[in-house]
Amino acid sequence: MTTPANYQDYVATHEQAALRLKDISINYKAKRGIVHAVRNISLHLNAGESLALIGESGSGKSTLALGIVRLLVKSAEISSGKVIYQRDGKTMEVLSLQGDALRRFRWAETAMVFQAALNAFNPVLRIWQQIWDTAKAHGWRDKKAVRKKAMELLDLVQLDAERVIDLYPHELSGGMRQRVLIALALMLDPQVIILDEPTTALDILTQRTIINLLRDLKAARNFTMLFISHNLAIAAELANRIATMYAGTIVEIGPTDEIFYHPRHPYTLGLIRAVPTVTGGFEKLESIPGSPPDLIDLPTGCKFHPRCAFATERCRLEEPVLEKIDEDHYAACWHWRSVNPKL
Amino acid sequence: MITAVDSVSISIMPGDIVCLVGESGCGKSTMGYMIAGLLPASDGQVLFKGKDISQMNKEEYRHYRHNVQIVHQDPYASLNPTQLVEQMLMTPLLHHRRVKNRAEARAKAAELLHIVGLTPPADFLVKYPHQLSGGQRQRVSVARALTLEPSFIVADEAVSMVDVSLRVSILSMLTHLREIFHVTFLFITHDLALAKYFAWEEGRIIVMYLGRVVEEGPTQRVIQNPRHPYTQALLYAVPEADPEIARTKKHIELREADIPSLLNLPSGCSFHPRCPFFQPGVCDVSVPELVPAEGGGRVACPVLNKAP
Amino acid sequence: MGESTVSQVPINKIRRRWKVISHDYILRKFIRSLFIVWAAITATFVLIHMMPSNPIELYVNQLVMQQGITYEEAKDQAATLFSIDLKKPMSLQYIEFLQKVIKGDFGTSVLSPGTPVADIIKEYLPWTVFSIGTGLLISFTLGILLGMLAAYRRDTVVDQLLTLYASIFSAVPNYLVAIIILVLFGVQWGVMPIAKLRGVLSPGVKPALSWVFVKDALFHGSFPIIVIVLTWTASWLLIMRSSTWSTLEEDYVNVARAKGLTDGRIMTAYVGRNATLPLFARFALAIGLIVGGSVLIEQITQYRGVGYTLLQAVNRRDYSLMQGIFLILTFSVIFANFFADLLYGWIDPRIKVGNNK
Amino acid sequence: METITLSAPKHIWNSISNLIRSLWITLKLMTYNKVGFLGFLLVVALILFSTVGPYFVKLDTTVKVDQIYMTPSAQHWLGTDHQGRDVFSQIVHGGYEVLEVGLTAATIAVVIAVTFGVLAAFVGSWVDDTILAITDFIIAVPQFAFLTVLAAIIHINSMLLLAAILGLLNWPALLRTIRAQALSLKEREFVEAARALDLGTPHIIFREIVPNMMSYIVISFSLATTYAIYQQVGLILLGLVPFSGNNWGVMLSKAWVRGAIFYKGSFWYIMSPVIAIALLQLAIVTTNRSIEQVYNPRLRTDM
Repeated sequence: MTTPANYQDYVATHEQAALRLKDISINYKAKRGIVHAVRNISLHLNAGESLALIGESGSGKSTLALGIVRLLVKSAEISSGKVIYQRDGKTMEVLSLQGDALRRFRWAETAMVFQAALNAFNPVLRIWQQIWDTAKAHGWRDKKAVRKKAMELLDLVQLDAERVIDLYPHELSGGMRQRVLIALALMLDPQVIILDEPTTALDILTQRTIINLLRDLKAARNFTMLFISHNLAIAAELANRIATMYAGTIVEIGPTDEIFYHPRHPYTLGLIRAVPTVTGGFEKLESIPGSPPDLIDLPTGCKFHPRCAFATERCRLEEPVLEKIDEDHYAACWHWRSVNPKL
Repeated sequence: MITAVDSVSISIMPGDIVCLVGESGCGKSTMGYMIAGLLPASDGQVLFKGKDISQMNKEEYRHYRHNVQIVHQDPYASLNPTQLVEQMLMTPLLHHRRVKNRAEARAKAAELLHIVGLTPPADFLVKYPHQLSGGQRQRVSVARALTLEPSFIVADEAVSMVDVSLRVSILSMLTHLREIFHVTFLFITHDLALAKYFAWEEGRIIVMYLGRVVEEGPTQRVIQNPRHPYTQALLYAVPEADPEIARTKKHIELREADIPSLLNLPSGCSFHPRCPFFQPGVCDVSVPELVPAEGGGRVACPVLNKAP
Repeated sequence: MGESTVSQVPINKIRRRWKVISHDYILRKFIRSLFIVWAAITATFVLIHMMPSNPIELYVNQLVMQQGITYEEAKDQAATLFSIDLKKPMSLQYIEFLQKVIKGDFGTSVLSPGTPVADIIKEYLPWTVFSIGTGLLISFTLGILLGMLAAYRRDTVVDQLLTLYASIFSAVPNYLVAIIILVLFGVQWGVMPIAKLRGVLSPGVKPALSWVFVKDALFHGSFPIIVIVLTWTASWLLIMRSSTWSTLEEDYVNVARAKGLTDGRIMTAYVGRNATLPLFARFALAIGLIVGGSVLIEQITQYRGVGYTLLQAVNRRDYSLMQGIFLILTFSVIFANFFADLLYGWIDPRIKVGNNK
Repeated sequence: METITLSAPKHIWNSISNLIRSLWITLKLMTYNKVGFLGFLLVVALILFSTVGPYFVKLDTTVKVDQIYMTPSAQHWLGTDHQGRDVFSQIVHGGYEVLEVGLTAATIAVVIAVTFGVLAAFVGSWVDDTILAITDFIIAVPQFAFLTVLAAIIHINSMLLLAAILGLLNWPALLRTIRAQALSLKEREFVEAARALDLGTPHIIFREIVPNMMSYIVISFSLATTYAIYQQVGLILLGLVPFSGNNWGVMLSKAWVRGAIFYKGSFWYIMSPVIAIALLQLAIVTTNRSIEQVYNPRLRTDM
């Protein structure tokens, strides 16, 4: 079976996907004008897969994640689109969920592990209290059962459960807090877990612990993972598929190896070329010239053209849409045929 | 009582590129601050051109202070939000009488901006920090560090908060400075990949763990043939931006995931509670000495670096 | 720069000082309170006994002038009043003064000789404690609730009205508020029974555990309490509003939402509890202002508490009574602060460890 | 010589035009917060009213027994007092002292708070401990009760003395804010960079730290002014500072002592100083909303 040429059709064919985003746009109101944080994103996330959203600060990746769980700040508005969530044959339209239905969707269906795990815990409540709060909000009444399950999960993330569960957040290190949060994310057996920069601001050895942990947990529990990072390396370690975001939209999406070894969007290529590796000899690196675009006053045409070596008149005038390159591999570039990583 | 840096002894020769690598809390920033004269060393000494800085007379100390500058990590905190770029660059010049008048100071400031790649300088002189991007701010930080024409720059995690796509260009700018000004660099980072990239040709890497140097040596040797278990653990832990390497790379399983508190340092080699090569009675008894390692440099591990 | 070398030769133990005492939060706060009590007593001693033209000397001179007795006799009389032996050296006087104050002996009143100052204080203090305590409790609670309401309803009419009220009543001096109430409700519209409100109890009502007594006490206390509530609710509201704003932006509140907690739980345990912390930090300042302000409020509202009595003592130059009341008021503030610190420590577990700054 | 005489006026002209420009920008920034700007306009109006006003309105001192407690009329805009004197003229003349004491006391308090707050933050160790201990102590003293007792012991018989006492008493709360600010600014990386560049402590304090806490200093100043006005009027109202001149507090005190408060006809007499003081306090506090805008460099350059 070959994938359709049109990206929208491609997303539409995955009717069984755990999460499907249709044409999502999110705007912020700012003093200077409207911030186009997310522009017309369509995306599907199959049950059990692990998709990485890669982009730099201001690419809209965190906004998109917050939009999915409906936690955007008041000044932000999802101006169009649909989020369809499916589990065991049940379908939910996330953007139309209200009140208790929305509350139950959160964490029980889609849990989100935040970027700043350092502040993810209420400083005045013990870890146990915060776990119990979560369970209670989703209908658990048996304190003993919750505590037993919490201890198992804390064990699973390699923490001294007996000790950690009765501590206050400030008594834990950053890495420990991040692991507690991951354990807490598994508490209600959600189908989808969104991880926003799960390892940023952590030490290398702690990062490694978390990466291995996530890989093992995913193998053991088979949840669906959407993670967001500016760090390509995390994607290489954990993702089946990668989507590159630039100026609020997806510019390239495909299987991990395809993206790394045959990138077809100049931005993806630039990102890969800009990151040094430890293994192997010395490689010459290049950075992408210029700086990320102003989301209030976006460039015309392809938003990447001011920084792009391949840019032509057409790029300045017309914005390209995602176009099929290979099986499951789509890129939004007029000149993808000339983009060759070997050069 | 916290001992941030314990018995560290390193020497840096003019024109060197030295990367100080370690995790947060290992004392690498404390080291950088002591070298830049921002923190006093309570015990021991910092020698500059062979002279102990605490024994220097006023004039010598001034000379030393002006010769050693620092570039900080956070481009959002390292520039005074109430000052224009030109004020930041002109003040040190005027204060230390490196120029005759304001016009000359302004010309010099423009020249510095040009050197760090902020062109045309006229556009950047009259900007406030909040009008600049993270990468641009970091360049201004570097330009400010260059005002007194230092011979030594401590770059404390200087690119770790800059967008990935711009990091390399700032690193190359720093490398370029070394070529034109013969500046000696102490590059403090937690990222071995950056250390490798920055110091590959003729640099050295010093690895610190909980306030002690555990290994040092030429970059290529340390990266390709790490001798200390901690260096190995760090190297293998670095996530690689290459799926093939990520799949095949070997990993070291640590015995303990969490770093001990500085308040309660383990006995002997402070890495022993986490070290997979731990040998009871050896590692937990006395602090291992740094001894010459095969292929250059020194390493402090009695187990992996056994004398032949 | 040929041989420039920067080297780190054995740096043995860079030591940062770690204060051991600062580990026990309660002990630390207790020692601090004791210190302030001592400082207050000492300052009072210096002011009353050692300053040039101090009250004792003034009193002695007054006695000599009025009663035609000798300087020595006058000094003896003064000594009994202030319960201090003026013949002893200053250091001994100071130690005796300290001992007596700690025992609760503040000497006897100048105006009604023979009446211990402590007895006068005992009579009037409970009323001030009652009115300030009630006013503080109500304003603190209302301030927290309304402040949160305003923050949750940010930029709505509710918020604007509450902020308008709070801006006005936190800026206008509380005694002016009392005067305005008096003039408008008491005099112009005649809805407030000014004459009946005076004093702390109506004639004939005696302190007892009865409904009549409680009702009467509340009736007489209502005017000062209303003034305190009106003005202090405004101040607490403004602090609470802005601290709720910043708490609402904290990651843990967002995480709590992501975890699907109920709004009620988030509002109380996650936002509310953390947002009240700055109020406790401001408590020390507030209590000093409120207790000091009781002199003014009780005067305007004609409520005979200890503040009213202090002003009378000042007007009649009853120095020993003044000294006693001032010390008692100061001790009350210190005690209230200590209590607030304990509460703070209970609400925020973080401050019990680490350093105190 | 010639170049100097030629360039000097131009230089002065440049600084003047720069000054005007920066004043204009400051004013414009204040308008960002409309309520705050309204408060600011009111403060300016009240200051003008109390300083320039007395030159235009003559103080009415003649006792007219037949005209007591009159309601407002074209002749007496705010009615008359218990001796038949014009209330409006008293209001015009009564603000100057209130402002004078308030501003002097605030200046003293802010100078102490900034000097010792920055000192405590910079020197640390025992200096910091001592300053904090004194601060804690003064905060624990119920201030107004202390002032009451103090007024019984020493005779506060001059404006300057009163202002000095209030100034010496009102700094602790401000000091805490300033010290906390200075402590956090001191650790900022740009301050470390200035230290590495050996720019000296005066530069670090006055060029790096103080400009970054200007909004706190100015707000502290306005808060200190309101404290001092509160205490000053309170003391006068209780008759503890024997002032005879014209002052809103004295007007209030007289009305209180004479029992005018309890007389229905004296509404305008009693309410005039009440409203004047309340309006002044309200205006000062409201201005704070605009002050933050002025010291935000982000806004300044977006103009």
